[in-house]
Amino acid sequence: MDLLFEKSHVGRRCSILASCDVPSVEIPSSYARKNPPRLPQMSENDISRHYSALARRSFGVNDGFYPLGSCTMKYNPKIAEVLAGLPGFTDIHPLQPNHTVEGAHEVLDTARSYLCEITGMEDMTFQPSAGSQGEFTGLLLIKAYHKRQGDDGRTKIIVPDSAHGTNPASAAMAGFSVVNLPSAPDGCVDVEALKAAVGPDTAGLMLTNPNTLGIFDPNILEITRIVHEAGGLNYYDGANLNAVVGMARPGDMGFDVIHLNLHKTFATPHGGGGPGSGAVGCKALLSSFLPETGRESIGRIHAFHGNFGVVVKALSYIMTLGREGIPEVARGAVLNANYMKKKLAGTYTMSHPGLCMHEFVMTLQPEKEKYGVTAMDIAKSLQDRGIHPPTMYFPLIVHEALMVEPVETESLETLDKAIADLLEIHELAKTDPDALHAAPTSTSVGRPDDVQAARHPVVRYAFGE
Amino acid sequence: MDLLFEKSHVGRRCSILASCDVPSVEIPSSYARKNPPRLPQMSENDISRHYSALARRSFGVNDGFYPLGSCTMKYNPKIAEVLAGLPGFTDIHPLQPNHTVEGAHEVLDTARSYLCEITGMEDMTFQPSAGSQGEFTGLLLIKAYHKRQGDDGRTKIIVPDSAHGTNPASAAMAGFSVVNLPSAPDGCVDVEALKAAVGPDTAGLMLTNPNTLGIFDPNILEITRIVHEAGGLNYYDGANLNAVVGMARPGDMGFDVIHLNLHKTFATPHGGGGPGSGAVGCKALLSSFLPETGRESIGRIHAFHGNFGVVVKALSYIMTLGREGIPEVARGAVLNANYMKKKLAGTYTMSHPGLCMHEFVMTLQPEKEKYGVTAMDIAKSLQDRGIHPPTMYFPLIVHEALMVEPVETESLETLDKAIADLLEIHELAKTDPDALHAAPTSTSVGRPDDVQAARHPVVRYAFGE
Amino acid sequence: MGSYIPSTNAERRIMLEALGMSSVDELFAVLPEKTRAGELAIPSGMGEMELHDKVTVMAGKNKVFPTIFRGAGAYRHYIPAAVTRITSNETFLTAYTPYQAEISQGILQSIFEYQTMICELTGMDASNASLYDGASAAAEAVAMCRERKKHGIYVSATTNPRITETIRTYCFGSGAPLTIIPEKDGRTDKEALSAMLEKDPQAACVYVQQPNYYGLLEDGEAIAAIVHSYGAKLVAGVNPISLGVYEAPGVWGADIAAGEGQPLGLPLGFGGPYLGFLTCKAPLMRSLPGRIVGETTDSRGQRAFVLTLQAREQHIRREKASSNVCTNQALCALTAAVYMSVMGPAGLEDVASQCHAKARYAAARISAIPGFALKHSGEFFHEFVTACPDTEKTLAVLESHGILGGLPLEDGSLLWCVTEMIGKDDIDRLVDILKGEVL
Amino acid sequence: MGSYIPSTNAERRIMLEALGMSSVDELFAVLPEKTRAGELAIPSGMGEMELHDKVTVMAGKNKVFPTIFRGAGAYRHYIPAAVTRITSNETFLTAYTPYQAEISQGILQSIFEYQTMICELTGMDASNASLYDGASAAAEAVAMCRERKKHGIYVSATTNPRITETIRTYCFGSGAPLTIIPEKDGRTDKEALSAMLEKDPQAACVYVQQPNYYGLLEDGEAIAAIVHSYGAKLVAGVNPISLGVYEAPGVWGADIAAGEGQPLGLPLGFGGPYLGFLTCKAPLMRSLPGRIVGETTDSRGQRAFVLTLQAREQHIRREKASSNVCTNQALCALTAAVYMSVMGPAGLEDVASQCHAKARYAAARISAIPGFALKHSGEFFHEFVTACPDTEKTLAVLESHGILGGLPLEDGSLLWCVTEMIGKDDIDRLVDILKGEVL
Repeated sequence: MDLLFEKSHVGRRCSILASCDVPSVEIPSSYARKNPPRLPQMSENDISRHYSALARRSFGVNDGFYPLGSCTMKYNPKIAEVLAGLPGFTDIHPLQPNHTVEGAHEVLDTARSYLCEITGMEDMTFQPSAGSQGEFTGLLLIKAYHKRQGDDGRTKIIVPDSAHGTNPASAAMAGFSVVNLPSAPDGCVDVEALKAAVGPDTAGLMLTNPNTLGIFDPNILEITRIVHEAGGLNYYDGANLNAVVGMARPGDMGFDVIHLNLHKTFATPHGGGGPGSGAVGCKALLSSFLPETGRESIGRIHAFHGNFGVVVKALSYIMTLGREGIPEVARGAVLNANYMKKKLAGTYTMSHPGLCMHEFVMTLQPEKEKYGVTAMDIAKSLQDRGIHPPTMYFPLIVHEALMVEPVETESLETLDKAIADLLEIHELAKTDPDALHAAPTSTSVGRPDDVQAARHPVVRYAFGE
Repeated sequence: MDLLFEKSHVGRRCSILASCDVPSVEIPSSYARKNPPRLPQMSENDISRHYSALARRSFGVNDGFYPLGSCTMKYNPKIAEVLAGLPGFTDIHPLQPNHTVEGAHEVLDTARSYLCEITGMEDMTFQPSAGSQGEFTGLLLIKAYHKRQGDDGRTKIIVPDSAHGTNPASAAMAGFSVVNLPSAPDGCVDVEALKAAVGPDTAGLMLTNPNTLGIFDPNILEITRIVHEAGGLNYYDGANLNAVVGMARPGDMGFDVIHLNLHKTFATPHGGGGPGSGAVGCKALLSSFLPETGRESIGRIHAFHGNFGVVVKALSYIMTLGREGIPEVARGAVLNANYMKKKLAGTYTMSHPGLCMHEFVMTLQPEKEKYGVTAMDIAKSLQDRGIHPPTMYFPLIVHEALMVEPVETESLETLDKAIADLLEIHELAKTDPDALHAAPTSTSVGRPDDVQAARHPVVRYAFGE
Repeated sequence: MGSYIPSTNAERRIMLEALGMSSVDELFAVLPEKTRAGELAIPSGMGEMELHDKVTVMAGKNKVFPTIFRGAGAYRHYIPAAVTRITSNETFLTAYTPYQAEISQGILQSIFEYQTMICELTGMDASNASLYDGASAAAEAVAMCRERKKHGIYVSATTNPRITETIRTYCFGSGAPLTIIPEKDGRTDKEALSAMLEKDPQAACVYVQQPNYYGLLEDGEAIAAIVHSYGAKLVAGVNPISLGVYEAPGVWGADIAAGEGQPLGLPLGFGGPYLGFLTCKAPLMRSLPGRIVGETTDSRGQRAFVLTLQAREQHIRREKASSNVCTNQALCALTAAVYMSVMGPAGLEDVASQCHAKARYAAARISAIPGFALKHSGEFFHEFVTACPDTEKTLAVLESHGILGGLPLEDGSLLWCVTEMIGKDDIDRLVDILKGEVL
Repeated sequence: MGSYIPSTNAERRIMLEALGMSSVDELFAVLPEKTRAGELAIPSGMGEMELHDKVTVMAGKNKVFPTIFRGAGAYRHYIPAAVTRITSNETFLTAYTPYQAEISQGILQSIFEYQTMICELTGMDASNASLYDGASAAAEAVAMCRERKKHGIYVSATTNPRITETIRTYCFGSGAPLTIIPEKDGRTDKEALSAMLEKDPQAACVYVQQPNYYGLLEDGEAIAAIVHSYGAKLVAGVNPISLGVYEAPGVWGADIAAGEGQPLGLPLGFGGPYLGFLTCKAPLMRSLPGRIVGETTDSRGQRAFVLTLQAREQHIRREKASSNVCTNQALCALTAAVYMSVMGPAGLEDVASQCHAKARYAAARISAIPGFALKHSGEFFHEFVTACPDTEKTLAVLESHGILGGLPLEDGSLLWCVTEMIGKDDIDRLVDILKGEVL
């Protein structure tokens, strides 16, 4: 399909602005632009058709089942879009005087209060725009805390090897060195290894619980105690909160700081990769270091108040579900995941047997060895069946991993259909592996050449130069 | 694809209403419903996905070229939707006191004034909801006029055989008998035949100009004069107004009453078959008979003020184009049509040679005879090339007709692409007619069995009864 | 000037060259001089930003009442966000009537589903793809009943006068005689009806609105029995929301049910676009005006949907067609279908029950105020009529509080409407204002 | 309570049976007692209608100013209807990051087009897929410049303080030393800059905002020459609209350009979601943080787009990654791309020219009022600083007229902003009010 630039025709345009009603003023030549940017020159009709075609070549939650592990692709309520689009929210300047934005502060204060109650935290900032920025912010809170204590030797953050790559990357950005903690055979934290790892240089531990294998760490209270006793703080990566939201509170597990992905657990849309919101909650001991509000603030992480519009949507979701509905989210998510896991376990190999929380990881290593069929092949075959593939090749500690998170907003028949598809694909792996290697066949493009893309990067259109 | 009812699960629902805050009251059993309607029981996620899938199985102007003859499928500006959606328009009750809806009356008055100027009329009603209702209304004006004159013998409406079927149907609804007027060989009104047809029983003439062959009748002044001299009135079917809008005014051609399809010439969206608006304009002699406003009104044709929201969109369009832009519409539409006709004329047979106005008609009769390829085959083959087919088998006076209306909002490259596709298809008609008989192949369904549908009509889901 | 024309001057020259012309105006040489328009006396065009400002100013001149106690054919109900968002899809918005079935299955299926749901609501066998509004649907419904020797049309005096007037206009076209059946205590006078039909062997149909204009429930079953005993057909004009709790007209004996679909998810919108629905029993199916979608199979043996029964239609039958309707209100029908899907049977019942309960509460409280006595007794849905000591003053006072009061009727009474959008506190506030500032 | 969970009790029982369980809570047996939540102390849930009411009331507590003379990092521009309508497409809204290229070509292509347009605006070779906002984009841009022996960060005092504060926070993380370059007459003090770099062989980069916080144009070319002469990199923080008329930073010598993309079609929205953009010259491409879309070919030989250069990213490099950014602001980048397509080069130039001309007119008129003298001289874009006799009173009076006045700076002056949304009459009215009610 042609690019906008290939559809551009010199002289075409849309009619938007009124003519200028003050005298025009020339730009001094020393500052003036010599060559205009080669933006597309198109009619509104052509632009509209272009993006309609792009939308048809994309796949949203509205287009089908999206069991993308660790991403919590749940249904995004339509009412949230309507409410976040109210002019009282969209048309206010971030630097308006406070008495003219009381409603906006009510949104932030209410969301803060509800989310603190849900997570067991005591304060919260909405400045971080996504999970990664939330992690960075949370780690800076830990850094500021130790600094305030005069405890300059605490330079290390312990991160389990099952963690998302963002955790060590965030720790590095925050100036910590990273201690990688190997998992125990059951996929959980190796408590003895943790004991050995902590010490006077421990700034803190970052943990996802349930972890990326979908397992809730049964030793969680001991783990957070070990870190606390060593003088460190505990950071809860909220990426997997959907598994326990309303059922268990990270604050009660012994965590001191947490980031939330409002675009996961709290149902705000992912937008093809953002905007999200990485709200950071903390216990009182870290409150004074928070961005914007804290007395000894670590400083600003966003020019204004974070992704405010996303907070409106998340608040709408929480208000809708309420105290009865929030725990039902976790119940539904965990039930769906276990049902799917159970139905697939006789055919596919699970990374870890038994019950899981909101997601589970399958390994295609046996199929790769026996039939030459990889996790990639399974994933691409699902595309042809109208299902968004699970997360591939993660967590790194599982070979040929497929990480499946069915979420609570999916119905039994959707799960049954996906189970049937996966079983059928598994049968094909034995009888016709080439059919799986050839997948997908129903999409506008086939498998792309990633190596070529990275070796000879073309990251912008070249205008026939 | 499953129907909503096949996706329904007992007990599922969306959470919309608040609980009732007054005491509940039982419905007396003599009035109470015994069996609830079997509406779908679904989650919002399932409903959202259902309609996303239906949209993907449909084709709008945003999805590609739509040269559907006589339908004027032009681009529908996005700003019109935004403006018609302003709460000041959507949230007002049609029976609010006048002083609280001055803005709405300003919309109607302004649209009336501009459209009267554009058409050369002196008054207008927006009550009719579509062209057909406009025709009915316009004919009742003629009827009321003759009645007022005490001229009870004027019972006949003259309609050329090239007219849309709606014209004779509307005339019949209005209680007239229809005189079918055969076209002259050039496709225009046979002036001599018209002279012979008119008489003291002539209530009026209905004419589309340019006609459904895309030809502007060069004798138009004589035609309307003949009818006037015979004591009849002239009705202008505005379906083809796009060809001359801003360039020639029906009022100046001698017409006394006109209906407009705001959803054609004035760019309001067709909505998959409505809502449109069939505004009716008239000369002063008919003004007193108009619905709502007239002193001797023919009565009401709509419970309120017609499709008001559509009028907001049409007015937005007129205000955007203004006095300079409106004639450019006709210029662009006629240029596009003639360009396409010229490029195709060496290969396809045109119903009438030479210049056309905004549309032209091809006959596939030669191809049918030589290669067994029909207008239907050509049309369905265009579907596979991402083009909405032209109108098929109309007008009835042309065999194997394809009626092509490219409209002014289409670009040269869109026309060139369609021309190339049509030429390629024509080549296939000679070399591989079966490929055309098999079309379409890229759509979710193939050609449907219309005969079965009509013989054994299934017009609602049967709930497995 | 704004423009949506893509062609640049250079491109226009290319096209003109292909035609061997030097100016676009040569294409208009056929226009007689006398018909050529000079410069139009309308303002210059403008860019989108200026347009936005100007039209927003117009919209701002309308008063949006936060609290509305007025219905009379247009009802303010809650419109779920899913309804608005789903129906604003560009493809649904900009598609044409689904003539080309293969690339229009989505729209065809949505209409088939609409037809099914409307049939379910009304207890009927067949529905068309929709009509323009409730009033014209009533008129078309009446027109369906005419037979060779039967053309007398009877309309109850308890019908919304705007609907009666529309039926009358259609009768002016067809020449069918229209007679009004008198009312008695706010309901159709059944004895008068019997007497009228007794005298008229050419009676084609009787139109009765349920709930009627005053919000009252008619005795549908008894009326149906009378009408059928004289060989005429019964057309019921029904409020679709009321069918969440009241018996379907197909069950109590109507042959045809028509109505205004606006309450099913369409905004008040100053009266339009709205949605006429029209359903009937099986024997009348081929008399239905407008489009109808039917199920069939495609060349590959799959289920497919098409526009069907086109033999009735004007582009084939021309002056012999049963109606001249071509386009309908497809996008409005889609809206109603999404609304009914979102509400489901339980939700629709809930809306109807809340309307019913709140109207009872309001009627009791308002009618307890001196001078505001209830005009009728017996079952009513969500509208009712009370006396009013001074309608002009009452409505002006309410307006100053952001309340649109009941509709003033000719006799100085007020026709109130209460939907689920009205809270108990709104009613209590209304009563306080009536007591405190009107009396 | 509202819910988006489809499963009915019966379906839940089927699933539990498959698991051999009788209650969902058995699945949570692993949770230690001490971690189990009791009933949450938040209100009960509610249906959509009640939610709509409650949140609408909150929105109503914010004052929407019809006339806005305030910028300082957030700018009110006209947003064409096409931008809003196109980007509200459900698929664009609800898709995830396009990991699965085959079913995500639409989103990938839209990002590739965004990257191209942003490169064109800034005169650069490479862009990432977007960042969170202008402030974090600035901080990430600065972080890109650090090399083994070069980590000194210099930020001009003429930078928006909110951006400087954000860079400072990132430096708190990395430990990089941050130094503020003093200003002179409202512009970066070039002599001081030279002197500072002269003394610091470890200087990694200099950050300069263009136009700067006061709206003034910096002498970019001269600054670039100084910075490069000391072997450091120049990061330009730019306003994208201004690039419709001002020379691109890639042309006048910046190595990296970052900025806030909000002016490109995003509403003010109380500060977010906004859009950070980040572009650079080719040699720095592999240091870009965040996602990048690249062109390649697919298994069928067609052009295809993919997320590329992932070797930089944290899910592969973990603690050695150049940044921790995963998601970005894809929907906001899409919005900017649609905006730039609708405006085109001519439209963007028009917006910028109008901002420029109107700001000149406003500055001349306001500064002619006694007490409101212009603080700086020389070229400025659409913001400027004037003195103000009494900021509190001035802003209160303007507010009472529905006008959001300039932003009060620490020294009691006001930072005004004028965009194409302001008409001559708005400026004249402002001046009348300042003269009539403030003085």
